[in-house]
Amino acid sequence: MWLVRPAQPGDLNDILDIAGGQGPRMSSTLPKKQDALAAKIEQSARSFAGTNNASEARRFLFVLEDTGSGRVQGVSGIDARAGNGQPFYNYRQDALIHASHELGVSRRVEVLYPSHALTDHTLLCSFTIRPELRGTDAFELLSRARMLFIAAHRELFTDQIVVEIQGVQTENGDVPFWDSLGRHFFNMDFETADQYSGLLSKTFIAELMPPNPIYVTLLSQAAREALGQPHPQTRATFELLQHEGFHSGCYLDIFDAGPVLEARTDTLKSVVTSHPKILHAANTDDGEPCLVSGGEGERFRCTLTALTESLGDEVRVPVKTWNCLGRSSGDEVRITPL
Amino acid sequence: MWLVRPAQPGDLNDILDIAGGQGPRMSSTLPKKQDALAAKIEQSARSFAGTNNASEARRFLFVLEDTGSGRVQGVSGIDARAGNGQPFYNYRQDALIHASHELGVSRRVEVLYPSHALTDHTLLCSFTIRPELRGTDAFELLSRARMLFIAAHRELFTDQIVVEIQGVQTENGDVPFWDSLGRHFFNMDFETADQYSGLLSKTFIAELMPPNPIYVTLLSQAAREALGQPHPQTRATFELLQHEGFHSGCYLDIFDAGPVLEARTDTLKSVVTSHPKILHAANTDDGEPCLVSGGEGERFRCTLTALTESLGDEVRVPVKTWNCLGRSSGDEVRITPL
Amino acid sequence: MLLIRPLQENDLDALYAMAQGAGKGLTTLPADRELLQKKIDHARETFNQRCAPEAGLYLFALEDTELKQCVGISGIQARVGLDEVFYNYRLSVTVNASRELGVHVRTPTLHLSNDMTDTTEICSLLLSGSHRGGGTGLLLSRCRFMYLDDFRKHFSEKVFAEMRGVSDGNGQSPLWDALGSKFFDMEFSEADVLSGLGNKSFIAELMPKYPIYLPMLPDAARAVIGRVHENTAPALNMLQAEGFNFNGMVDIFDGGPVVEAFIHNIRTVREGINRHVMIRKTPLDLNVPAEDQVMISNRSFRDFRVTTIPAGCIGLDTVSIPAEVAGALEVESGDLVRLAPLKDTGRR
Amino acid sequence: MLLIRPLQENDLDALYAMAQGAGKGLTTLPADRELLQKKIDHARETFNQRCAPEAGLYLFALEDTELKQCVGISGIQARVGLDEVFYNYRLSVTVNASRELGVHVRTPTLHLSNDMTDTTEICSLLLSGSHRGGGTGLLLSRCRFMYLDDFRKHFSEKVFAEMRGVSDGNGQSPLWDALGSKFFDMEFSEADVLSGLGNKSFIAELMPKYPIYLPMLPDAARAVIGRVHENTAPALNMLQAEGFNFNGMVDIFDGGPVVEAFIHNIRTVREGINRHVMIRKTPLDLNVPAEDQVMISNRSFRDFRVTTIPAGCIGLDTVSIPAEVAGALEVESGDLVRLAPLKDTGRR
Repeated sequence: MWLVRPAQPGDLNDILDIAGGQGPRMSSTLPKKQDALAAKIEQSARSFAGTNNASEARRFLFVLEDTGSGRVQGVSGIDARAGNGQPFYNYRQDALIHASHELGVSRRVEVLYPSHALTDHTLLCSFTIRPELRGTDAFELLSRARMLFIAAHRELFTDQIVVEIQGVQTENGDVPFWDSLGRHFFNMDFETADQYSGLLSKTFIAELMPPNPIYVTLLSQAAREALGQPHPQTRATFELLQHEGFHSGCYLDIFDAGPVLEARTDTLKSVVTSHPKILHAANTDDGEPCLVSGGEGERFRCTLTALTESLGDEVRVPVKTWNCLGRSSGDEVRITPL
Repeated sequence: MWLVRPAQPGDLNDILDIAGGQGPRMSSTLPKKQDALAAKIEQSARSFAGTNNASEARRFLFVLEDTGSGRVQGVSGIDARAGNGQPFYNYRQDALIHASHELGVSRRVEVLYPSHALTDHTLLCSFTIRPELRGTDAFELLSRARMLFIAAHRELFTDQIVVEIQGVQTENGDVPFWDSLGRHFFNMDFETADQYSGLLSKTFIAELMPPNPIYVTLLSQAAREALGQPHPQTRATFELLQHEGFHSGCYLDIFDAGPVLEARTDTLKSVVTSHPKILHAANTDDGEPCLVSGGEGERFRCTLTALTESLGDEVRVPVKTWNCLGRSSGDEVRITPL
Repeated sequence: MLLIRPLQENDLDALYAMAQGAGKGLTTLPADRELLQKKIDHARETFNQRCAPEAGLYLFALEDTELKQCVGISGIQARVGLDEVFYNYRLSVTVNASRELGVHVRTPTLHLSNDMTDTTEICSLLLSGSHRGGGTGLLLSRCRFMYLDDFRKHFSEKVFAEMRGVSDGNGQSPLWDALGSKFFDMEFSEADVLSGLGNKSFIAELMPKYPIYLPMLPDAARAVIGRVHENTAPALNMLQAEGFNFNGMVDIFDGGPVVEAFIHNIRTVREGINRHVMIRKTPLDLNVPAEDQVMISNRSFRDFRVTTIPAGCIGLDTVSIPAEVAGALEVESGDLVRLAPLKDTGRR
Repeated sequence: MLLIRPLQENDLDALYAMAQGAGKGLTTLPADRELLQKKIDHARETFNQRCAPEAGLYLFALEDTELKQCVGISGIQARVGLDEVFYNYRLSVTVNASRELGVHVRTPTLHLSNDMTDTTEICSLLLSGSHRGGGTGLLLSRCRFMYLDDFRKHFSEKVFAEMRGVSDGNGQSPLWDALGSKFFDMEFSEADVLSGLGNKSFIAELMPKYPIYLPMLPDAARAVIGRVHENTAPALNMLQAEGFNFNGMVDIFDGGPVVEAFIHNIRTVREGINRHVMIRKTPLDLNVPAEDQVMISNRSFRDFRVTTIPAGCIGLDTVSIPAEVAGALEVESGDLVRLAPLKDTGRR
């Protein structure tokens, strides 16, 4: 069975294996270095256990476990507050109208403004999964388990929720937006900047980012075309998130101009549809495929199940699902359809 | 009875009378000069009749008529496209986070960006009513008749709809935001600038407005406190619009920093609740108080009525309401509760 | 004799012919009779002190006294940017550095600037093709420095000149193609003409207000920023020899440089000397090489006149000039005149 | 005798004592032994050419040869802004005008600028209280211009100095109160010290990046922009007399002005002359009024020395100096030395 649960120190090597196997961008908030990753897992464990001190940001890391093999096959995360106490950088795409009454001309002038407006919004991040699982139910489970966690721990998260989608990259790894803009100021290639962004404090962005707004018309054509466009490989993620209720707004990633998706937390499909129910046993494995989650904090678990019956406040699922969740009859769980 | 209908040339003197009786700001898009106002009424008539040429902006002007006296007691308007072919200026209030990792300090720095993002959105404007009618049913009729017009002529309007609310002004007419910012650049008092804004092309704003973003912290305290605050006199309007589904966003008036309310056209309460119905006669004057509108373009009328029965596609209202609307049995009308 | 004097009413035809011959590119003197007439009127009012000093437009004609015709023109605008808005880009540098990452990047940046506002500009130089060479251009240009020197209170401490930027044979400007054309929905020549006509509100309306980072422009555009058109190189050399320096400002359309100098530092001003006129009886060959000529001015505000004489005429306290020269300058024996070498003497 | 020479290892104690006496305000020389030691090391490496020319920090000591003690210091930083980011505000003007409405408004505006990057700065002047007056300050400051003159290829064409801005008796700066304090969550003195220590990333992080329109600041803040602290007025006068001019840049914290000059235009440079040394046998009273003194330098890059002698010592091709002066300068008969008047001779 597929199980999503909080990451644990013992997952370190499995996660490193997955993180290393991705393209450069997929792992942006998932360090490839062992000590950095271990620290991140520890911070996550404190976040789940609620033992962070006041100044430490809450950052949750989930893993997708194949309970048969016990191997971890994917990772996903939530930062309770984007930026984790530092500014969270984006470009905001806006337009000015340059019009001359006397000459009778009018032009729409697109401008990218440096913005921190999404700082402190809850951020979905670190989504990484083995390529062969992309688009499967396990993929959906790994992503949406986070929404169920948020639904069950609503007070830890903000009213707005955002997620950055990887932007356009050519087959040989070039990032047109970076090449047209960031490269001139950061004087490094995209992958290096992206790694620093995951590892270092954001001071280097404040220091190196161009301080003034950028006119879109002065970007290269390839860069202009990449604005707000998701990387083709993120199609499944993108569609899943749209289905959850996320939409593209005017915010872009500062490095690759990928879209930032936004949603109101309380209108997320998984949050709206997943009401707490009391767990009961089902006799069969048949039924409607569902996500089911249970447990607080570090005991949070989420898996896929067949739902045989749901009446009032009660649900019936197979007992193996109970075991997987570590729950038993009469416990409270959340259910939402796949 | 109270009737809202398209403004006609014969309303000129009544409107002038009302426009002159307002404080400086209420009349911002309603000229006080006879020829300018006459031109505006003519443009409105062409807009209702659909006889504008392609380059002329569609601007609709409605009047509130007391059918007993035949006198006009209020005016309201819709610009199909804010800016009417020119840029529509606002400030967009946003925040940057200035944080030093090394020093461990973090500051939220509010910035006002010049913005034209609302250009070409449908704009509710020119709302002016005799003070004694403020807050009455006639007041609601005058304002909401516009939403019914929009519902009936949806294709003429955009998906987003905005309305500017007058900002803070002291009892002696000073505008704190203007005094702290605009005055330095426009070198004129608020009332003059406001009048120019209604009368002239927006070239003067492009010419005189400070070209760069403004740091809020450098404004006077009174100006900072006025950001996004409605004038107390606009309370009734503000609440009515909120009830319709408008909300304050991040846009402010460039002169007085009054809030710009925004809504999605298709979710406006009057638009959502007013379905076309077939008109039938009621025998009594009793019933639920409602707004009822009928007629296309220049024949548009809207009034208050008692609704005795509404079954399926049919509604029953008193015959005097038919007369007021210029409709008869079997005609299509729109009904929405007060 | 070649004589500098204030532009006059009857110079219109000659001026129009010159403007026609100059073609595009000289936007301050378009081939438009009505506009040229206005310029002449403005200059007449200036010399007669019937307009405010800061509104002054001083236009000088170069007259060939044999032909009795104006064959060149040059001008001084007392102050720019008071009536309209005067725009330049300032070529500046943005430095971004991270000590942690060992990165230090300097990004040349154009900032929209009005900083030349209220400064005196030398402008409108135009010389008929028939009279080029032999130091005539020098006389036409440098006579202005003698005027600035003698009437300093009418001008700012610094003066500047805008130099024509790089464009190709078809009048296409690489900077315009890369930058201006993205914001102005028109041809370079059209923008240039509109701008020259003085009503610049279209610039306020259409111009990008935020800084332009140069690495985002193509090489061809970056290469011409601060560079002059090849035809303008001699004029730039002349001004540099006079002590003018690039001040970091460039034209917003073609990127041509602005050069400036403090009046007191201009070579013509520094090397100027005063002498009393002595009318000589002995004949004098005025036709000496440019190297041996000195400019001589009558120091008159309303009827400023300058011509050249051989350097040998200068004495210890006096200058001895033929009656015809004195007549042309409208000076008499004993009058104080000012002299300055026409060409660089290398004395510096 | 008062002698200028490169700062040395054993000057640390004297330097620390002076820094302590100077109190706050001299942020480039804080009373911190470790930091001062670093400065000395840096200077030693510079004079011994063990660091890149553009990283050079030239620190000169003023030694009282009787006391055998350093009583003053002055410096040249070869280039600013190469290691960290060097910030100023540029005082600029924004013009907004509407011809239609007859409105024309000039708004003074501060633009954040890094334009002094890669320029040579004269800095770190500090003179012990016991030795003020009698032209000692002039010697300490102007000896640097003799050095710049002789080793131009190590420096930029222009040099600049940042002048301390206005603050009150309690060290409060009106500009800081109105502007900096709104963005930096600290005291003026703290920001000033942090900035002086060289790691300026906090400025990049906290500084407002968009222009500041001055009418939005209170009068008290506007009044001090480009003005110097009253204690700094004499230093400003001296630099102006040397040919330095305000270049439109001001300090981002206190608004103090930046003044700059082309090296070739600095008076000390312009008035410098070379002479061959002649050791005189006849005694000479070195104690003449400052007006009659000239500075004499040995023109040595590694062991630069300057002192003053009476102007009367200067001959047509030679300068005749007592053996003790030659010894102090480490020159011998026949060596070429450079001379420049200590005080303004009014020859200009």
